[in-house]
Amino acid sequence: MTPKILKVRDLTTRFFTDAGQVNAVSGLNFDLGQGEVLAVVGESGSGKSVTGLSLMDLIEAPGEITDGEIWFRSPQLADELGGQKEKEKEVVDGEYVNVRAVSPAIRQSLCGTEFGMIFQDPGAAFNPSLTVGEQIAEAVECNKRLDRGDTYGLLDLIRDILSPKSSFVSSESYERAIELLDRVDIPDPIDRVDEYPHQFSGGMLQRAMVAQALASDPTVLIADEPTTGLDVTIQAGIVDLLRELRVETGMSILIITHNLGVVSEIADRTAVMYAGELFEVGPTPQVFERPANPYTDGLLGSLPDFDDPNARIEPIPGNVPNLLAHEMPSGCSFADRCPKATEECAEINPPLEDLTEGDDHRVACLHAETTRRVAELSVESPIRADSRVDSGVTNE
Amino acid sequence: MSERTSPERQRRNRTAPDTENEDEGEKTRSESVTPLLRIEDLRKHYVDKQGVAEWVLSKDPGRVRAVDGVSFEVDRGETVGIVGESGCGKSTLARTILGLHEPTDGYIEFAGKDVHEQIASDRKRFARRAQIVFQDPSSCLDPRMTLREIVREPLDIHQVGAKAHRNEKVTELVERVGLSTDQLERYAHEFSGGQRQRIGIARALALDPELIVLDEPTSALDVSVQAQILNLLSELQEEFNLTYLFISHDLSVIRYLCDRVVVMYLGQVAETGPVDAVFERPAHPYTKILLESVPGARNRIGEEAIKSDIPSPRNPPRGCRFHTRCPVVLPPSKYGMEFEQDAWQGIFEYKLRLRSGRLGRERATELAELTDNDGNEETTAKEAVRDSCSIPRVLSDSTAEELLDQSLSALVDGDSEMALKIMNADFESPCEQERPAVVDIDIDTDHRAACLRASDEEGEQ
Amino acid sequence: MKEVLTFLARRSIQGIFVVWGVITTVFLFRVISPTNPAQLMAPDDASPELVRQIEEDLGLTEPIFVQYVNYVIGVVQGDLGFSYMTNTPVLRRILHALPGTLELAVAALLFAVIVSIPLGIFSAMYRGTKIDSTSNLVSLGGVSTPNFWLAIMMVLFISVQFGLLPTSGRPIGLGEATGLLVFQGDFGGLSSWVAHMILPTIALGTYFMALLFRLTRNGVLEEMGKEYILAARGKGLPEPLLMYRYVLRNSLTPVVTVTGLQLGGLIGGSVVVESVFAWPGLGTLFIRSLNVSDWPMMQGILILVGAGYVLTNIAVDFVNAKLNPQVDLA
Amino acid sequence: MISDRTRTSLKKELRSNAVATIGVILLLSMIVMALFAPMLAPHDPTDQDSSRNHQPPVFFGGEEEETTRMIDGEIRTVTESNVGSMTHPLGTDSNGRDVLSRTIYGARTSILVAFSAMLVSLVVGTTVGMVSGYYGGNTDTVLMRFVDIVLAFPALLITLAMIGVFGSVNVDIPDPLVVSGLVSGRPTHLTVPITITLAISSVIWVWIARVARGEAIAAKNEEYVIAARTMGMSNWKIIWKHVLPNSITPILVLATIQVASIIIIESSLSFLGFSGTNLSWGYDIAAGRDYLGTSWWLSTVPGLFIVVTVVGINLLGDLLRDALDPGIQRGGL
Repeated sequence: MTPKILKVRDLTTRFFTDAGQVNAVSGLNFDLGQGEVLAVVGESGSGKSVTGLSLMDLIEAPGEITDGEIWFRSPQLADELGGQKEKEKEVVDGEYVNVRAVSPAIRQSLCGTEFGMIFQDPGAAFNPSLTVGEQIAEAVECNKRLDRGDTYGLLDLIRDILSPKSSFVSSESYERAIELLDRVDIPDPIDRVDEYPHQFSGGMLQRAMVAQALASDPTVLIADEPTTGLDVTIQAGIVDLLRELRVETGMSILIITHNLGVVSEIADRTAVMYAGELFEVGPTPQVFERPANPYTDGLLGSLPDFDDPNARIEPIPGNVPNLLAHEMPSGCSFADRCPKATEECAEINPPLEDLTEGDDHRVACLHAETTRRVAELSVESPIRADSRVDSGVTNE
Repeated sequence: MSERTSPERQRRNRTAPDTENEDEGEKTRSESVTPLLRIEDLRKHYVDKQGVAEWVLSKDPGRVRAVDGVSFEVDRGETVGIVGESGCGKSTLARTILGLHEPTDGYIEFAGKDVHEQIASDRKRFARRAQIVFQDPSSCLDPRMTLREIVREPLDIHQVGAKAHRNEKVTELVERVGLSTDQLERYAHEFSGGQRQRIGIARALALDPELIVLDEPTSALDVSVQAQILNLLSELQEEFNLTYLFISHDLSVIRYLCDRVVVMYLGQVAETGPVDAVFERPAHPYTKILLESVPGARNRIGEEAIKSDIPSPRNPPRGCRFHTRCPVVLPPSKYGMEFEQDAWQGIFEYKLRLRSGRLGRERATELAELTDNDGNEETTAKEAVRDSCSIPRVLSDSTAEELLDQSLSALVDGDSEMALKIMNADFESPCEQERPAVVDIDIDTDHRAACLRASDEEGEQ
Repeated sequence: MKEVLTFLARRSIQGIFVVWGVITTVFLFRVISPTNPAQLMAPDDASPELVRQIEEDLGLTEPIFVQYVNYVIGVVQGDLGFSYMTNTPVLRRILHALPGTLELAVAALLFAVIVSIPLGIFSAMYRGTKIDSTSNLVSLGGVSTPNFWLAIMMVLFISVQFGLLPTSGRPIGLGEATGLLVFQGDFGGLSSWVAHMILPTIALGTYFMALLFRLTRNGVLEEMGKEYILAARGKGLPEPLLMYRYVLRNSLTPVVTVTGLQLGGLIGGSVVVESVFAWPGLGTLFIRSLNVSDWPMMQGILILVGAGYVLTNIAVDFVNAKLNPQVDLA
Repeated sequence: MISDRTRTSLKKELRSNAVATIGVILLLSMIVMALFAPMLAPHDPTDQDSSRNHQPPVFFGGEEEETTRMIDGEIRTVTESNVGSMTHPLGTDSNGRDVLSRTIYGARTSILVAFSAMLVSLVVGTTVGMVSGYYGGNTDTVLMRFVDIVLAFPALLITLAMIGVFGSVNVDIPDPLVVSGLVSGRPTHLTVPITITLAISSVIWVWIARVARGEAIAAKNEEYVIAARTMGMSNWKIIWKHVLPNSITPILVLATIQVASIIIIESSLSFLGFSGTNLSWGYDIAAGRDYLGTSWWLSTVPGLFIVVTVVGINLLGDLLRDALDPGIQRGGL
C-alpha cells in the first residue's frame, strides 16, 4: 500500500455570517495516498470547495477553520521541527507534520511549493492586468526564492518600484513559464506567454492555471472544479492533461467536482460529501458499483445515462439543505430525503465507519449494510451497474 | 449553400397528437402533415453598434454570425434537442424562433404560418402558442413578485377568464409542477433553484402553449434536482401534448429527453437526425468528437481530444466551419485519396499555423533550438517545424514533398508570406473552399449531415 | 501605435460633437436671456436710435440662424467675441484669468491625490483600526463641508486668530515668481505665491480629497476580496508585491476616472473659493460678468471649461486603457 | 416599492450601525426643523433691533456698555447689553436678528429646494434613463449625447448661467402654520426659489438618468423581462412593472447622496448672492464674513448646520448603499 501523503483529521470549517453560523465542513476525516487521485464529489453546498480551500489555508473571514489536523508527510520538515520541545506532539508525528500547528511562515511557504491549487473559475483566478506568462513566472520565481531562502520585504518592493528595469521575475523563470505553457499543450506558447488573461479562451486559461500550479512541482495538487463551465471537448482535454501529469510527476491530486463522469475517468478513490460531511469514501469502482450510502445511490440514480437511453432516472426527492447551524438536523442530514430513513436516523448522526474490514471502503450511514445488499442485488443486471460508472455529464 | 432536396420528405412514423384548440381558427386541414415548426435557412447576425465616430470614419461594423443558415423541422408532440458548445448560436436560435429577435434572413414557420407575420399582426396571439423556460433560476423570475403574481402574470396579460378563474388556474398549475400552494405568497428569492425552475415551467404552461422552448433549463441545477425537473418535463409533455425544443450542451440530458437532435457548430447545423441514430452512428466528425469527449462515456477515446479553440463566430472559417479543428480534413483532390491522412493532417496543421501568423522565421529557429540538433541550420529548422506539426520527414508523394519543402525553405528564409502562398496554392483542401451541403445519411429516419466526406460517400453510392 | 491613433480619432470625433453641443447650448443661453445687450452698452440716456445702432453693430438684428452660424464660425477660429462691458476681446480676458484658476485647481488636485491615496490604502489595509475609523470620520466631514464655509473657517482660525497666512488676493503668479527666482535669485515672489496659495488650495481640495480617500479605500477593499488574490497567495507571492502589483494597480481605475472628471468640479468649485479669497481667476470673472449680463464673457468661459472637460475625459479613458489591458482602445 | 428583503436588510443595518442611526436622527431633526420652523424659532427671524446687535451666543461672554441714544426725541443714556443670554442662545447678527431663528428658517429653504429639485430630477432622470436604456439604439444615442453635453459643464457654473438666463424667479406662498393662526409674529410667507430649484434640477437629473439607464440595460437582459416579452406584454408595461421596480433601489440610493450635493450647491448660490430669499444659510454665512474679526458666530453657526445636515444625508446614503446596493458609485458635484 502506498504511504499516505496527507491525513486529514476532524477538519471543521465554519462561516460566521449575519444569518448565523454556517457549518460548511464538519469533522472531515480522510487520507490521500502518495500519487493517488482522490475525487471529492457532492452537489452545491456540500462543502467540497471549502474543503479544498481549507487544505490550502485560504479560508478568509468570515470563515474560519475551527478544528482539525492536517498531517502532511514531509520527512525533511519533520526533522527540522522535531527538535523543538514544546508542543512537539501536536506538530510532528514521525514523518508527518501537522500543518495546522506550524508557524504561519512555514504554513505559507508550503503553499505554492508543496501544495498547488487550480481554481474553479480561471477567468477570476488570474489578475486581469498582468500577462499570463508573468503570473506563471511569478509562481516559478516564488518557488525558487523559497528554495534559496530569499525573503522579499517592503524594501525590496520599494527598490523594484524605483528602478524600472529590475523585475521580480528573472528571465530564467520566464523561460520556465514558456516551457510550462508548452507542457500543458497551449499552442504557440512563445506568443501566448505575453498575452493577457482576457485574450485567452476559458479552456486555454484553465490549462494556463494548471501550468501555474505545476510551477513548483507540487506534491499535492488541489483541483477545484477544473472542468466546470468548460465545453465538453475542452473538458476532455483538461481531464486528459491531469491524467498525463499525474503519471508523469507522480503527484497526488485531490480533485473536487460534481461531474461523476470526470470522477470515473480519473479518480482512484472517491469521497462523497453531503451537507459538509463525508458520507462515503472508497475505491471509485466500489463506490460507483456498490454504493453503500443511500445518498450516493440516489446521486448515481439521478444521472441520465449517456450510453443507455432507456435507463430511467430516479431523482432524490427534496432539495439540498442549507448549512445554517441552527437549521441543521441533529441526526443524519440526509434523513429527510432518504428513502431508507428510520426514526433513528433523525436522532443519530452516523460516524464514518469501515464497511467491511480492510477494503478501504468507509461509509457514514446507519443502514449501510442494507443499502449495500440492495445495491448488490441490483448489480445482477450488470448493464446498469456498468452504465452507471460511465454516466454523467453535468455542469453548471 | 445547402439546398434542401425535397420539402415533401417522408415524415417519421409519428402520429401527431390531437391538439384541441377550438379558438384556433387558422388550423389547417393539412395539419397532420405540416410540422409545428419549420425553419428554413435562418440567419441572425448581430451588427456592432455604429456610433457617430464609426460613421464619420466609415468603419465597417463588425458582424457576429450567431446563426448562419439553419434549417430543421419540429413535429407536433416531439422533443427536438439542439446541442452545441458555447457560441454555437443555439440560444440565439431559440430566441429568434420566439420572435424576440428579428431574423436577418430566412424563414420561420409556426403551424404553417410565418412567425414574424404572426407577431406583427398579433403579438399576444402568438405568445399563447409558444413559450420559453430559461436557464438561469436566479434571473428568470422577477424578485419583486410572489409566486402567485408570477404564475398569474401571463393570465393577466391575456385576460384569461375572470379573476377567480385565474386564481384557480394558478393553484392548479402550482400544484401540477409539484409546489405547495402554501407558498403562493412567497417571493421568488425564497425558493431554491429547482423550485424556481418549477415556477418558470408553471408560468410557461399558464397559457396552454403548443410549443415550449427549453433553454438549458437544468444546466444550473444540481444533479439530484436536475433529475426531478427532467422527469417533470416528460410527464408534462405527455399530459399537455407539448412539443419541446430543448436546448442544451449536455449530451446525456439530450439523449435522455429528446426524440431528435440538431447538432450545431458555429451557427450552422452539422448533423441532424433521430437521437439514437446520431448518437450511435454519428456521420459528422464534429458529432463524433463531441460524443467521444463526454467524460466517462463508454467510447471516450481520450487521446484524440481537440486541443485548439473554437473559432470566433465574429470571423468564422471559410468553407466548412469545422475544418480548423477537424481531424479528417479532405486532402486536395490532386493528390487523391492515397495521401496518408496522418501526413496530410500534419501538413494542414502547418498551414493553419502559417495562416494564423504564429509561425514565422523566428519561431522556426526557436523550434530548432529546442530540438538542439547539430548540423545544417536550415535543415534543422525545417525538421523542427515538421516535427512540431507531426509531418513525416519525407512525404510519400514526391510532388507534394517538393512543394512542401519549398514552403518550408521560404519560411526558414523569413518569407512566411511566400511560404503561405505556396501552401494556399498547392495544398487547398476542399473543406476550406466549399461549404458542405446537407446530405441524407438515412432517408428513412431523416438523418442528415453537412460534411463533404458524407457527400462524397453519398455520391459514390 | 495604430490603435492609439484610431482611439484618438474616434474620441476626438465624439468630443467634437459634444463641444459643438456645448457651443450651441451656450449660444441659446444668450438668445433666451431677456437682457438686451445694446441697452446695457448704451449710456443711460441714450436715444432709441443709438441703441438700435449698437444692436446693428453687434449683429443682433440679423436672423437668429445667421447669428448662430457666425458665432460658431467665430468660435472655431478662436474668436469668442468682445465683452459687452469693457469692449475687450473675450479670449484675452479669459487667458489673463486662466492661470490663477489653473494653478489653484492643479494645486488642489495634487493636494487631494497626495493625501488621499496613501491614506486610503493604509485605511483599507488596517481596516477597523483607530486610524481607519478616524480617517473615515474625517472624510465624512470632508465630503459634507461646503468649501466656502471651510474657507471662511480657515480664515477665522488661522488668519484672524493667529495672524498667519494672507487671506486674499493673488499678488504674483507662479510663472512670474519662478522668473524672479531664476533671474534675480529672489525667493520673495515664490514664498508670497506659496503663502497665498495654501488656504485656497486646502479649501478647494478638501472635498475632493475626502472623495478620493473613500474611492481608494473601497477599491482596495473590493480588490482584496477577488479570487485572483487568493490564487496569488496560493502560489506564495510575497505580500508587499501582492499589494502593489495585484491590489493597487487594479483598484486605481475608478480613482483615475474620478480624478479626471473632478477637474471640472474643481473649476466649478473654484468659483466660490475664488470669491472668498478675492482670487483673480475665471470664477471671479464669471461672477462679475453674470452680475452685468456680459454674455460673451460667460459664453467664452463655459465653452473653454466644457472643451477642457471633453479633453480630460479623453485623457482619462486613455490612461485607464493603459492601466487596464482589458479595455480595448480601438 | 420596497420589498421585504430590502426592509429587513435596512433594519439590520440600522441596528448594527450606530453611526448611521445618528445620521438618520440628524437628518430627521433637520427636516422637522424645516417643517415646523415657525413654531420652533424663538423669534421672528426678520425682526431687527440695533440695540441688541452682535450679541454672542450664550456663555460666550460679551459686555454691557452705556451709550447715548436718541429715543423718543430725547437723548438718553442707555445700557446696551451685548452679553450672551438665553433669549438669543446663538447670539444676534449685525442687525440684531436672532441667529437661532434665522438658522431654523434657513433649514426651510435648504430642505425645500433640496427636495423639490430632487423630485424634478428623479422624474425626469428616471424617465429618460429608463427609455434610453430599455429601447437602446438611436433613442439611446441621442439622449446620452445630450447627457454628455450637460455633464461637460461644472454644476455650479451651469446653474449660475441659468440664473443669468432666467433671472431670479421666486414665488411666495403663504406659510400654512402662520396663516392658520397656530403661530403669530412670524413671517407670513415662505419663499420658493423657482429658478434655483430648476437650475439645480437641470444638472442633477443627468446623474439619475445615467444610473437609471445602466439599471434598465441590466434589467432588460434579465430573463424575467424576456419572459414578459414572450408573454406578449407591451414595452411600456414591462418598463413599469418589471424594469422600474427592479432598478429603483440604486436610483434612490444615488438620489439620497445627490440631495447632499443639492444642499451644497444651493448654499453656494446663496453665498454668492444669487439666492431668492435672505432666509438661507449661505446668505447668512456671506453676511457674517464682514464681521469675522468681531462676531465669529455669524458665519460659523449656519455653516455648522449645513455640515450637520449634509453629514446626516451622507450617512443615510452610505447606510442605504451598504444595505441595498454595494456597487454604486458616488457622482461628484
